[in-house]
Amino acid sequence: MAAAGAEEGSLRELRLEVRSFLEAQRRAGAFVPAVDGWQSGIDPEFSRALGGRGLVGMTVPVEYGGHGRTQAERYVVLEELLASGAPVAAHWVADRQMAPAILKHGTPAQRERLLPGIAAGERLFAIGMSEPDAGSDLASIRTRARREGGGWRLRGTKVWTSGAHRATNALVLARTADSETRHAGLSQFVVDLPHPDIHVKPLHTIDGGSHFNEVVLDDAWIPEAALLGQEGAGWAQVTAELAYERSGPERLLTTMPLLRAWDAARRREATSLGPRDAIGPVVSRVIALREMSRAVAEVIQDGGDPAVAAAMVKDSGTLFEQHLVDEVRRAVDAELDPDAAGLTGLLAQAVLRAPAFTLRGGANEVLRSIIVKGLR
Amino acid sequence: MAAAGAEEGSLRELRLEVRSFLEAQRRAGAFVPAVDGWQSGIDPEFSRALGGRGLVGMTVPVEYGGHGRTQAERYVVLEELLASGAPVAAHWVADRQMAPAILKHGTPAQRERLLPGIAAGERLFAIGMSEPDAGSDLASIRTRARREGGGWRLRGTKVWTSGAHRATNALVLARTADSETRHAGLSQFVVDLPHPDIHVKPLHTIDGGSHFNEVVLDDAWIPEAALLGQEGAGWAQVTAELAYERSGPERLLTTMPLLRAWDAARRREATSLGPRDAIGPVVSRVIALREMSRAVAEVIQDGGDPAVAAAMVKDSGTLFEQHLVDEVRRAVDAELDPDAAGLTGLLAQAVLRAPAFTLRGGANEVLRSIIVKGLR
Amino acid sequence: MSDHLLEIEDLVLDVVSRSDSGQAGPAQPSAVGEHGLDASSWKVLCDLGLVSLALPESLGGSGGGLREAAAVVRAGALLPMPLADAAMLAAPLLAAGSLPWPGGVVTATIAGVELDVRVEGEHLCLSGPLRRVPWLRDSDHVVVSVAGEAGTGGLVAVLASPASDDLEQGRNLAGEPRDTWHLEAVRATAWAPAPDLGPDEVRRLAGLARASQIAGAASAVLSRTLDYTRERIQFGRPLAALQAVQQRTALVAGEVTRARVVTDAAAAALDAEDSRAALLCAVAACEASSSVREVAAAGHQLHGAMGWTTEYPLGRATTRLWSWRDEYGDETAWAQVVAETVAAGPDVWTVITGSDEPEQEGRAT
Amino acid sequence: MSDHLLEIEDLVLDVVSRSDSGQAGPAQPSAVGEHGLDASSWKVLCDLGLVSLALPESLGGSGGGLREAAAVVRAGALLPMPLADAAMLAAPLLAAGSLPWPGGVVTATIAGVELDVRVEGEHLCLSGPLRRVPWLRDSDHVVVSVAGEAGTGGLVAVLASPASDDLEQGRNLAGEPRDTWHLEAVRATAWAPAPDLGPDEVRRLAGLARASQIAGAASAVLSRTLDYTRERIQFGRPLAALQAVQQRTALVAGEVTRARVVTDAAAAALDAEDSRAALLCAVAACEASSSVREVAAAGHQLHGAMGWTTEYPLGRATTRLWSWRDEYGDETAWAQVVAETVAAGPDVWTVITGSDEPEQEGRAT
Repeated sequence: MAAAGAEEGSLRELRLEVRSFLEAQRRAGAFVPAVDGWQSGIDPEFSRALGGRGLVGMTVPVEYGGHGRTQAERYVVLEELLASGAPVAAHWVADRQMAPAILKHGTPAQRERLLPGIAAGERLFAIGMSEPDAGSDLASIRTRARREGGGWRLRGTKVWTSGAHRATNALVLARTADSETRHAGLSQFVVDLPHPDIHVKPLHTIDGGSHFNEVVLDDAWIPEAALLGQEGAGWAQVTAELAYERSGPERLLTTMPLLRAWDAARRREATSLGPRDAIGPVVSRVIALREMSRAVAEVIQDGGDPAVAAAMVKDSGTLFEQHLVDEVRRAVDAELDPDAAGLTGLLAQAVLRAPAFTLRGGANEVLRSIIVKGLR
Repeated sequence: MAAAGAEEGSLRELRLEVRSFLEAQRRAGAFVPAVDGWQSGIDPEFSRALGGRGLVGMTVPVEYGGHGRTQAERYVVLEELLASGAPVAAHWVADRQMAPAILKHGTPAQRERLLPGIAAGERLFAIGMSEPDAGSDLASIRTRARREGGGWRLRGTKVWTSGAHRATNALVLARTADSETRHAGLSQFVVDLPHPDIHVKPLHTIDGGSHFNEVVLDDAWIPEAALLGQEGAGWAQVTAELAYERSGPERLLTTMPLLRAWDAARRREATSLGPRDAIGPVVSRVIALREMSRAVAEVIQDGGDPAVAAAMVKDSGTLFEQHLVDEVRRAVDAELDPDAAGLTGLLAQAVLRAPAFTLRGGANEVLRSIIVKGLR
Repeated sequence: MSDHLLEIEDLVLDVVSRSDSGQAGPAQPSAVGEHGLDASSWKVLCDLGLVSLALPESLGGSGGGLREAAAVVRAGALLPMPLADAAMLAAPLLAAGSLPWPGGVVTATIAGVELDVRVEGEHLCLSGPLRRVPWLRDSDHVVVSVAGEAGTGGLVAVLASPASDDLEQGRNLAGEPRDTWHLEAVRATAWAPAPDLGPDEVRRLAGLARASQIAGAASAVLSRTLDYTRERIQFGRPLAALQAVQQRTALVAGEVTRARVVTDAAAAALDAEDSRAALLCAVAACEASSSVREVAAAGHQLHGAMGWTTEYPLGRATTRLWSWRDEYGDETAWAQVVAETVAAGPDVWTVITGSDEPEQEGRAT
Repeated sequence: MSDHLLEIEDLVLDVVSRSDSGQAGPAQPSAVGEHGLDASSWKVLCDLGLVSLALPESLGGSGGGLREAAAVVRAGALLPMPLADAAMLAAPLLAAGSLPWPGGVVTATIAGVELDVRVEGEHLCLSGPLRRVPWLRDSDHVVVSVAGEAGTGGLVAVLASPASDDLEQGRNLAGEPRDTWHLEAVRATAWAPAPDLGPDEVRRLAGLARASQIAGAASAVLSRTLDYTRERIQFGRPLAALQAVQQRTALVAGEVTRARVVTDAAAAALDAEDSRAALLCAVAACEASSSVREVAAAGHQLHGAMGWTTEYPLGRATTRLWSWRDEYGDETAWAQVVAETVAAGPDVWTVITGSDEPEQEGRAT
């Protein structure tokens, strides 16, 4: 791990530049800060604006429309996006896991076709992984892809597919061969949306949103070029992607806009510190978790295997995200009103969304199994 | 459950009488309040004094030297003993589980021989249940009793046998027959101590004490009359006893002397309340747990099966006992000194003893299995 | 729990099971959306005398106590109606003023200092806001508690609910109506002084009402979670066979039991006019509110993503729990009441046991 | 963790494995009883230059930094000796005063306000108590930090340790010596002003020293627990095969990793004279202290009764954890330092990221 501490000049400049931009956008009414903006805040226009400023696909090579910047630079930008509560869900998944997956497993044609749009913030990827009877047990998926007419035909049902109703693409995990070992015979496909035989039904959630979908693949035909990576290697590819998915700053900063709003309210009201100010332990914890997350980011940058460390960051980080909500709630004397503006409304939103934090990207109990198996 | 609230006159009088007695004893130097006095505080003289006042074997019938009082009266006395931090370990186990077990399973001769001494506070019973390789898995015990010379010969090793080094008796669970089902073929024996072929070796614990022992039964002969209850029914008898063992007020009041000392220090120092006084949640929780414990006591009084509720009280109660220690520690600004008097010393003692609270009488994880299996 | 309480709970559970809206109801469009009041279940409960248990028969009540009322509220916690507000706040308020049960759908609220109250001849005239009144848009009457001067007993007023147009509609996290009504010289349909009921007593009743609802909804979360984890197969076994699931479920059961026992104890103490009643109410409110975090979190965690959708009725219980724990004071506020009670007593153990020391001697250890 | 830190840890672990007293040592008579200092391991560590890493070579140190010293302290946390006090407090204090390493067994302490210090010609003369000095009875020298007036830099004094008879022996929960010395006009063997080192800085060093020890001992608890649960058979399977055991072990691993990462980050920031160093030290102390509760509780719970005996070395680690978390401030005290840092900054996110706002504009949401 490099010496942790204040950022070097260039990183700090980047951070402050992004922060000013976001602050200006907020003041201009381009967005209202929300918790969980990376999952719940789909705003294609905002994502395109970020793409236009070079803040999406930052580590993608320039030849594919990216910006060839470092993971450290990307990390700084992600943090500022999360902490501002900006609506970044329209490009988040594409930027986080599709770009590296396509760079790693994609054909030159796939790279040329998909990466520039991702870097422009114009591609919204939905991930079709979970199924109605699979839950955390991904190896038991039943969606099938069979060869037909120089391509594939997909049949099955996916659930908890975030953003599918507005997606330009879906990444679908399907069984391409029967196998003795349940992890074999799976493959990944990049599917263009909308598609006449792919039906997207929204799932309404208790926060009043419908970020999730049920996606029915009704014998949908896709061309051969949709296969991502090696036929039958889907499980290994998914597993590698999960480490990216779990290690990012969004696994601890989802509720940071709430902490900032609380902090702002305290300053406005000049709340006295008291001998056991509740903000102290919260800030201490997030600083510590941030150091853990940055350590994992460095492992990734150096090409190491971050699976266990990433699971640990996500387990601790998402528990912290929920804990923060409860601390703010107990510090603020108000009935939670989902229609209120400002801190109370943000708090209501956070309470309703918090259950998802420790479920998505692998339930925390599953993460802990990964952790304990990886110890020594 | 009967209407909960203030006690009726007679119970309150009994409570205040016992409280005054204990306060006078403490002032006279008969004891120094300690946490965990019911397990760690062996003082035969003090137990005899309590027996002399009719405060031991309270619910034992008068014909066996007891006092024929109600469970509610006994409960009040136990609470005051625990909250005072008095050394009551010399008679606690005999009073709690041996008296009811002997009343239920004992022969008339056993009752006459053992109960009067128990009620006088003069019998210290050690419970020989756990074994080196058994842990929480009691069915796997290997101590054997084989018939010989009109009695039995015991061979095996028991561990975590509280108070055995000073005990007048031990209750030994031993295998009397091989069996397909591991729970069958076990029997209980009441053994008089000391015994030439029973060797007691103290186990030193990190709190500086040696309350526990390893007990080696080296082909120790005991008479036929030592068998308690039915041959082969040991498992059922033990299981029934465990509900008594788990449901008492000692599963939530072990650290009450610490709360009282903290309270006293706060009053002396006139500690300001503050808007989030840490004593509030602690007192709220103990009052709630007390109501739960009293509800279980009533189930027992009414002859119901309290196994699940008792497990629940012990799980919640012992976690509270530990939680209380941590709350006091964080409220008190002091390095813990095991040699200090007063609050700091009591706190040091509590920190060192707390790990045992959630292990003895069935590890809490085991209790939770019992709870969840008994739901609906 | 004694037999007659269990009988009362069974009566209510029977109503719940026959309603479309209760615990076992079907999908709802959105947990934070609109819900209509279940008028038919309300009527059945009223006809059974279960809503006005805490009011004497002479006043049109059914002459039970708060303990019975709390049992009703626990069992009917998820019914969309102001059951707790009527049974555990309106009824004892009316009883304190010797006012009769007004009939229809009844809700209750505690007036804030902004409400101006004046006596004009025989009439009581009210002006100012009543904020976030539960189910006001669906109610026929609202029973209002008005504090007296300097902590003395205040008065109780019954108002006929206004037309919906006069309301500022609001809601809580569960979509339950919390409507604000700006009164302009509204006359009470009935009113009376309630000299024995100070503002602390009223707040205590309200806190216990919410605590009883929480105990009931928490119990529903436990039941659903048991059902779900026993039915749901993952990795080839029911979820309930997984030890991690068992451990967490057992912890939830402990929380649920504690909330139930302590709300029952507090209500019983109020009925008995026990000296510990005030403290036990604060404890009930504190413990019930503080149970919500683990109960709701575990319920959602054990249900997986399924439980987060409005198609599955878990959210109907958890969104209510998250709202109720803060209404009329959260666990922190009630814990502070407990702390103040400790400070006012001779020592902590005396406060816990509700016993008085024979003499007031300082305890040193 | 970079490679050279791992090499340093390996060096220390090699010493530990060859000592009778370190992490893998045999039974001890009582965890709260007396322990002798492990003089031979101390000598080996000194000869390897591992104790005085944070002191320049010109002053007899080995010229590393606090980051390397923290790695030594973590790896050697359970060795019975004032390793942390020497490596992470005495060495930087001496460096601040440009004083040479005094040799022998070195410990360190922060003087309280009761200590009277006066300069007499070239000499520094000290009177009053030094309280609960770690391992004083076994040390040759104690390095004392004395605060200056009103938060300015103070001075550093080196004292030759007194005869045992002059000490008031004390101990912590682990039986580690914490001795009080009432000085009567004792002359320092060396001393110097330390203008750059205010009392907050010194306390921060001491807090980070304990935090690093905690990180090391917590890691030892995790290792032992993994070993024990993998070896111990119950109900026919290793404990480690039980899901409840796995879940809790994973939580411990999270606590241990957080403590290690954050102590490393804080030490690195101090070495780099980074503007965030003060905050990171407070965070390290807060997080390490707050990790103790779960690490020690889980270690004991997963070991069962065995772990509570002095025959099994778990208690050697946990009793230290329970003592160290309170020494030089517990998690509550350090969290308050963090809260004050937040209050002093422009806004919380700027404080967290250690960035300055381009302009000081209030943030409203």
